Amino acid sequence: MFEAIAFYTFSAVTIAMFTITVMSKNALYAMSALAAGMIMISGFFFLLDADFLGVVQIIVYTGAVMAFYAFGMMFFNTTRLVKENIRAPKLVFLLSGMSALLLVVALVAPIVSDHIEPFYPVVEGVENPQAVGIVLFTKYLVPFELAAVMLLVAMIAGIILAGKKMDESLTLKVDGEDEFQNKGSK
Amino acid sequence: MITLSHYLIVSAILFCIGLVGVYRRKNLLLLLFSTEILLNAVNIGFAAVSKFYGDLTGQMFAFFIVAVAASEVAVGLGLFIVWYKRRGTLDVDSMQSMHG
Amino acid sequence: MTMTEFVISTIVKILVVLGIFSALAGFGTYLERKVLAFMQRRLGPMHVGPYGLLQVLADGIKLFTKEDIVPQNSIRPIFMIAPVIGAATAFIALAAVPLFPEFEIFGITVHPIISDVNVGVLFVLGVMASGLYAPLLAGMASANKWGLLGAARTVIQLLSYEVVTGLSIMAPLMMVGSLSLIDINNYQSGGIGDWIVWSQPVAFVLFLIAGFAETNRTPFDLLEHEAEIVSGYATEYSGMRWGMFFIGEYTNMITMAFLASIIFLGGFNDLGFIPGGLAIVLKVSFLFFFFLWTRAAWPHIRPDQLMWLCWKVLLPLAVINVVITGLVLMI
Amino acid sequence: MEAYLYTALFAPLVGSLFAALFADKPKNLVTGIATSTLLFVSWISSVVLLIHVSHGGSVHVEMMDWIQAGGLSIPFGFVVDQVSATMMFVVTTVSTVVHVYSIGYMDHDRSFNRFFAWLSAFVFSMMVLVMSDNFAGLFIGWEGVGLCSWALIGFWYERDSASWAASEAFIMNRIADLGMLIGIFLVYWNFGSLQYDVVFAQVDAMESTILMLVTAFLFIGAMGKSAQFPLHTWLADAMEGPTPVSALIHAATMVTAGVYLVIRANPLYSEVPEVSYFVACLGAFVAIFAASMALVNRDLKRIIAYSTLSQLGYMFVAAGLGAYWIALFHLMTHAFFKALLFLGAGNVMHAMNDELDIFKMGGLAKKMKWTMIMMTLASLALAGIYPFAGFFSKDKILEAAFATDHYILWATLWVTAGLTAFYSFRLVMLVFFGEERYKIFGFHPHEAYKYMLWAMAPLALLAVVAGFFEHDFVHLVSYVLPIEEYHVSTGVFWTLVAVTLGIAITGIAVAVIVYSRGGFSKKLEETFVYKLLFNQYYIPKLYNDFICKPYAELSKIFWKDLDLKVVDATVDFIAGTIYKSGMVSRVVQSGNLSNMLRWMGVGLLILLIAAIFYSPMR
Amino acid sequence: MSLEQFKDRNVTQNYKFIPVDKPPVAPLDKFKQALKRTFKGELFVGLWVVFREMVRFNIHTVQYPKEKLPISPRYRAVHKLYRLLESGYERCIGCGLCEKICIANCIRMDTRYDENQRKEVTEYTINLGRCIFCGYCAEVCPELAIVHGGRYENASEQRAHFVLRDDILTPLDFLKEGKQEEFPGFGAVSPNADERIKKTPLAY
Repeated sequence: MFEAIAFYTFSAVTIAMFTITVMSKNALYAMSALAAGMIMISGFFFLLDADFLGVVQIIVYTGAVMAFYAFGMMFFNTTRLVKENIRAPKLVFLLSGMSALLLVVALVAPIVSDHIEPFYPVVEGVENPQAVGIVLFTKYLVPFELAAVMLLVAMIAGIILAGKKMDESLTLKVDGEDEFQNKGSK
Repeated sequence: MITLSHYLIVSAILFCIGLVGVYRRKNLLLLLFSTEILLNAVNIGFAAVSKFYGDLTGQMFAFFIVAVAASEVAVGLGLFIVWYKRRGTLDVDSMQSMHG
Repeated sequence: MTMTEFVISTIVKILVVLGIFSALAGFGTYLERKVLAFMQRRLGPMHVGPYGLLQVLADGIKLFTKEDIVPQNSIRPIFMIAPVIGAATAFIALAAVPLFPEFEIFGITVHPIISDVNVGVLFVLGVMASGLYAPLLAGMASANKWGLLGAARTVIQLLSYEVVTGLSIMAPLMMVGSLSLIDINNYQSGGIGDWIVWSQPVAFVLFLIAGFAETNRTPFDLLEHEAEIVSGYATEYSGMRWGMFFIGEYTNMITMAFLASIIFLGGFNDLGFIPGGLAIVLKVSFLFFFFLWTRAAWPHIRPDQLMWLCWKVLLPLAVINVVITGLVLMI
Repeated sequence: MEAYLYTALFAPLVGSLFAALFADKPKNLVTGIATSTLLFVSWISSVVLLIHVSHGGSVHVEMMDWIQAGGLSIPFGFVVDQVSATMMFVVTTVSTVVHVYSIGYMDHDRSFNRFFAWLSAFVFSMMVLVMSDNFAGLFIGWEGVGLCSWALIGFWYERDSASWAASEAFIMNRIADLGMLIGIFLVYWNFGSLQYDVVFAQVDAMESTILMLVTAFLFIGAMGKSAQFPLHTWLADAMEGPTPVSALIHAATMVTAGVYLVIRANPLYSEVPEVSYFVACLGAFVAIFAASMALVNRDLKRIIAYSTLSQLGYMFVAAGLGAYWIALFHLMTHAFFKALLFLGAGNVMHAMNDELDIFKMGGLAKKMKWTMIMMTLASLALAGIYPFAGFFSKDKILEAAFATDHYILWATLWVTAGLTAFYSFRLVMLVFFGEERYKIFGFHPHEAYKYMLWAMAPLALLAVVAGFFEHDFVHLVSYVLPIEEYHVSTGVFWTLVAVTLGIAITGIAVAVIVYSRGGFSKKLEETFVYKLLFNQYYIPKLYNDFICKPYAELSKIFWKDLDLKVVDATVDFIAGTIYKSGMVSRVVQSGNLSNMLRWMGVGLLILLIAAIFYSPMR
Repeated sequence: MSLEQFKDRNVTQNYKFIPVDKPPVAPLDKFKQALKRTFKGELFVGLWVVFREMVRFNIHTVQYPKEKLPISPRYRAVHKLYRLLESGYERCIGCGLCEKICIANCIRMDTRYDENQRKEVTEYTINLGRCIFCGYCAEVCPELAIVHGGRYENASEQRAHFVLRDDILTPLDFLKEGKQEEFPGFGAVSPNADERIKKTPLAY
């Protein structure tokens, strides 16, 4: 019963939050709602016994990714309402609705069959983080390392893109160095 | 009793919401928000399948999706900031310099 | 234990924790003022009640009865919800922290932890990390330059130091082999020699430093640095909403103190003749006192120094520590 | 012993990589000292290995698998037997000396570090070439030395002549390498392996035609690397490189790689006397041909280069006559005295501000006593005067030619010996004695650094005494190479020695007498023979007129007619079509991300429908 | 003192020169500096100092409303108007100098001739809300009638309280009890004034 209550609560809140994200004209609303939705999704993961994934969702998505967004939004004017020239709104909903319908069909289809065999079965008596670790560092080691490298590259790219002249400290300069630099620039 | 179908349907609905956002939004930042919704919707589906079939592969994929999303944000946001510094707007309709 | 009992006991625990820790947070402000005053050869609050003990109450009444001002250009709902997030995440984080050893009361064994998640440490850190939304949303919603700057500082500071916290905790976790705080506690059950702080001094120091940064305490209290940005994200706040930020901050301090005690300082194991419950209270008190102590003693640093310290000193140290621990464990 | 083998092999590589780290930095003495030290280490290892194998046996290692594809299996294997140990000793000795010498010689060069990087890289390649236990490894080293040679000839790439010479050397070598490669392919095709031991074990079972082809093609490679006629022009031009490079690469080591190849493949060559005889004939021809060009040249380094060519000819004669050990022996002694000669020439060049014309020198003996002594020693060795090293090896070659009844070859070589003596002392006389002509041209010569002279000292010593180790050498290489005893009667033997020594001394005497009196008359320079010789038999001109120019013309025809009118037109037509269709269809690209996303949605929808209707589930 | 002397004054300078290093530029130097500062123990010295102070409990707080510190007679707080000791009349002769000199323009007085044709002060107000307590009025007063007192707690809810003359004038009964003490502070006559005053020669 608890599971059902939790599931329906989470579903309702997530859907509501994401709808706000998609429909709101205020970027800050959208961002806050998205963050809230992410937290709710971690709730789903806890329901699904994927504790580690849930925590990762909170730490990485909510704690880092959305914070990044928020930080980025500080560069943009967030208090102003977002003006968007939205064309053919009905088409949008039609397209999305159709896709959703077909997706549901496509997703539910394999459930009818029972040909699915677990590839990496969950071992009884092993806690989720441990099980995840075992699979992650054996079968998925190479993708894991690749993901790590990709993150590193992305981080460096982000720094380089967003931060120009980051190596200059405005406060650490010795007196007179400023003048010298100005002269040099002239 | 909550079954796999429940989760998958929620996942599909969330995905659909994300799609609406992707089609509808003109502001790049909000567009990226919508893609995050798409990714998360898929994550739920993966985790659910993983649970109900007792297979960890689904969770693995969810992890990698999280990693991809994180790097996407780092690069994407950097690009946005550069773009905003130059143009003062993030409207998709303003970026048509590559049109044929 | 039946379902009903579980639910009831959990609710009771929640209420107890909520009540005690909100009161403790208020009491914390009193303690802070007192300790700071003593260290500066002052007396601190003295007038309300004996030795100013009721000052907390007076402040509380003042905050509750103060007019709730919402600035006109702010984004109203978010402005209003932000402090709640701050307080709520602080308490949620506390939910996965085992506060005391098990004890029996009225014939019922009580586990003084609200929810025993098997990824306890990560849960606590994650929820504390999402506590950054409070200052963030507050700053962004209040349509105030100082607020925005404060929020920006919050994000960079918390995001950066979260990494250090995680990495510094990694080494002890590798030694213990579990993410559960109870397991970590039990690992150190063999007396003072078993404390992880002896085997991981670097991790402990890093964790403390990062903890200071995550709770916005001196020397890392830049986001409310009055000389520079007025009150930071809280510039536009007043009354109870402002108070909630403080409850959140002090609860976070207590959580940090609990985490540091459990992970590094032997947790709630019996310490010689001192029973476990008292032992952890002592440890937490000392760490809390340490928070105040440093505030009296140390100046704070510039934002660029903050980032420099984090990414160029603490992070490499943490990584090296993890690598060395891994090597030692392998051998 | 394997450790010594790897040390000997990889110490130069380490040095090279170390120096390469600083390649674009200003001069750093550390690179020179480090590479020299590492080479000295390599030398010690080589000596240890030489002593180890001197009592028979060999060291054989397989470092790793290199190519494993289908039936082809080529390991990275190295072998140190008596032949390669000798070569290693020669290579490391000369290169150590040259490295130390170069520290002084390249003192003021701004690419000091780069020089040492390439020089050590060359030594590593040469070691790979020498130590490899299969043809593929040999080929790698072969190409490696080619590359390093190219980089070092063109070391002063700012000069057009240097980069031209580098390219010439490289291209000529590639032509020859094609032959070599075909030879190696043939070896693999027929023997099914590239390992020396496997190949040589099957020699008896092979048809002679195949062996002939193999040896011929391999010899083409050797011709290129050893600059034999008609691929000889690059060697003289290669003197554009720094003098230590000429000493190390174009006198002592790399050019002898061809001889080494023939010696190494002796089981093959000894089976096909026709090819061997051709090798010998070509060697004899080149010997006299090059010596004749050296007679009249005015360029200090080119004279020595032609002399190298001539001596390589001697080696090929020995190898072609089946006297492989003599070839190797002469290779070794030649390496010592020729490197010494070049290094001395380097000193002279340094003193003369890189002036090369020997007619602008003269009387330098006063200023450069030690250089004079060493170069005279080297020249005596080169001329084959007893008791210097050259006498023993060269005399053996003549003896071998005479003993195997190849009297024409013997006569040719005999004459060449005289020419050699003449031109080497012509050089010594013109440079060091006689009138002090340099004063006219305003030079202020000075002796080289002390340590450069000390560095040359070992070579001088070896140039003097190496010949006395003949019996030890024979004993050493007898484990690998066939040792033939030449039966000539004692009287004939002593007559031969006397005749040979006689012509050498005559040559020296003529040179000394003529040039101490001021040289030949100017009229001689007007004669046809002089012009022919001075212009190198007009061979570079011939190459230019009959190969380069027609080739350029042909290329032009292909470019203008075939490429532009057929190929380009076709490509242009395709491009134009696509371009036009692009112009027509570019309207689709609105550049609007939102529209694109919507179209993507439509595509997704279609795919989903297709997936549902065509799924295997049904 | 002439200017030269002033410049020449032989002041011993006990200044201590603290060498300040240039801030490090290279990353490695910065790191070294951080390490040095970390392990030099300066941080712990700071901790120790504050802890020592806490343990000593040497509190310097004055719990103000309960206890007050004595203030110097030279303190320039709210003014007092004095009376003549013998007769009890106000000392003020209504000359108006204080009104004139007041730079904050806060003194107002009104005078008239009384029945004895003596000048009498009818109104005397000092607007304490504007007064800057410069002390000019006390200094300029020829009769030592207006002086500065030591009363500094003049917070009030009404502005009118800041201007009352009755508050600053010595009450009569107070005078009679002999509690009006001669003002030793700013602008007062020095104790040995009599000795320093030269007798006016009456000869002419």
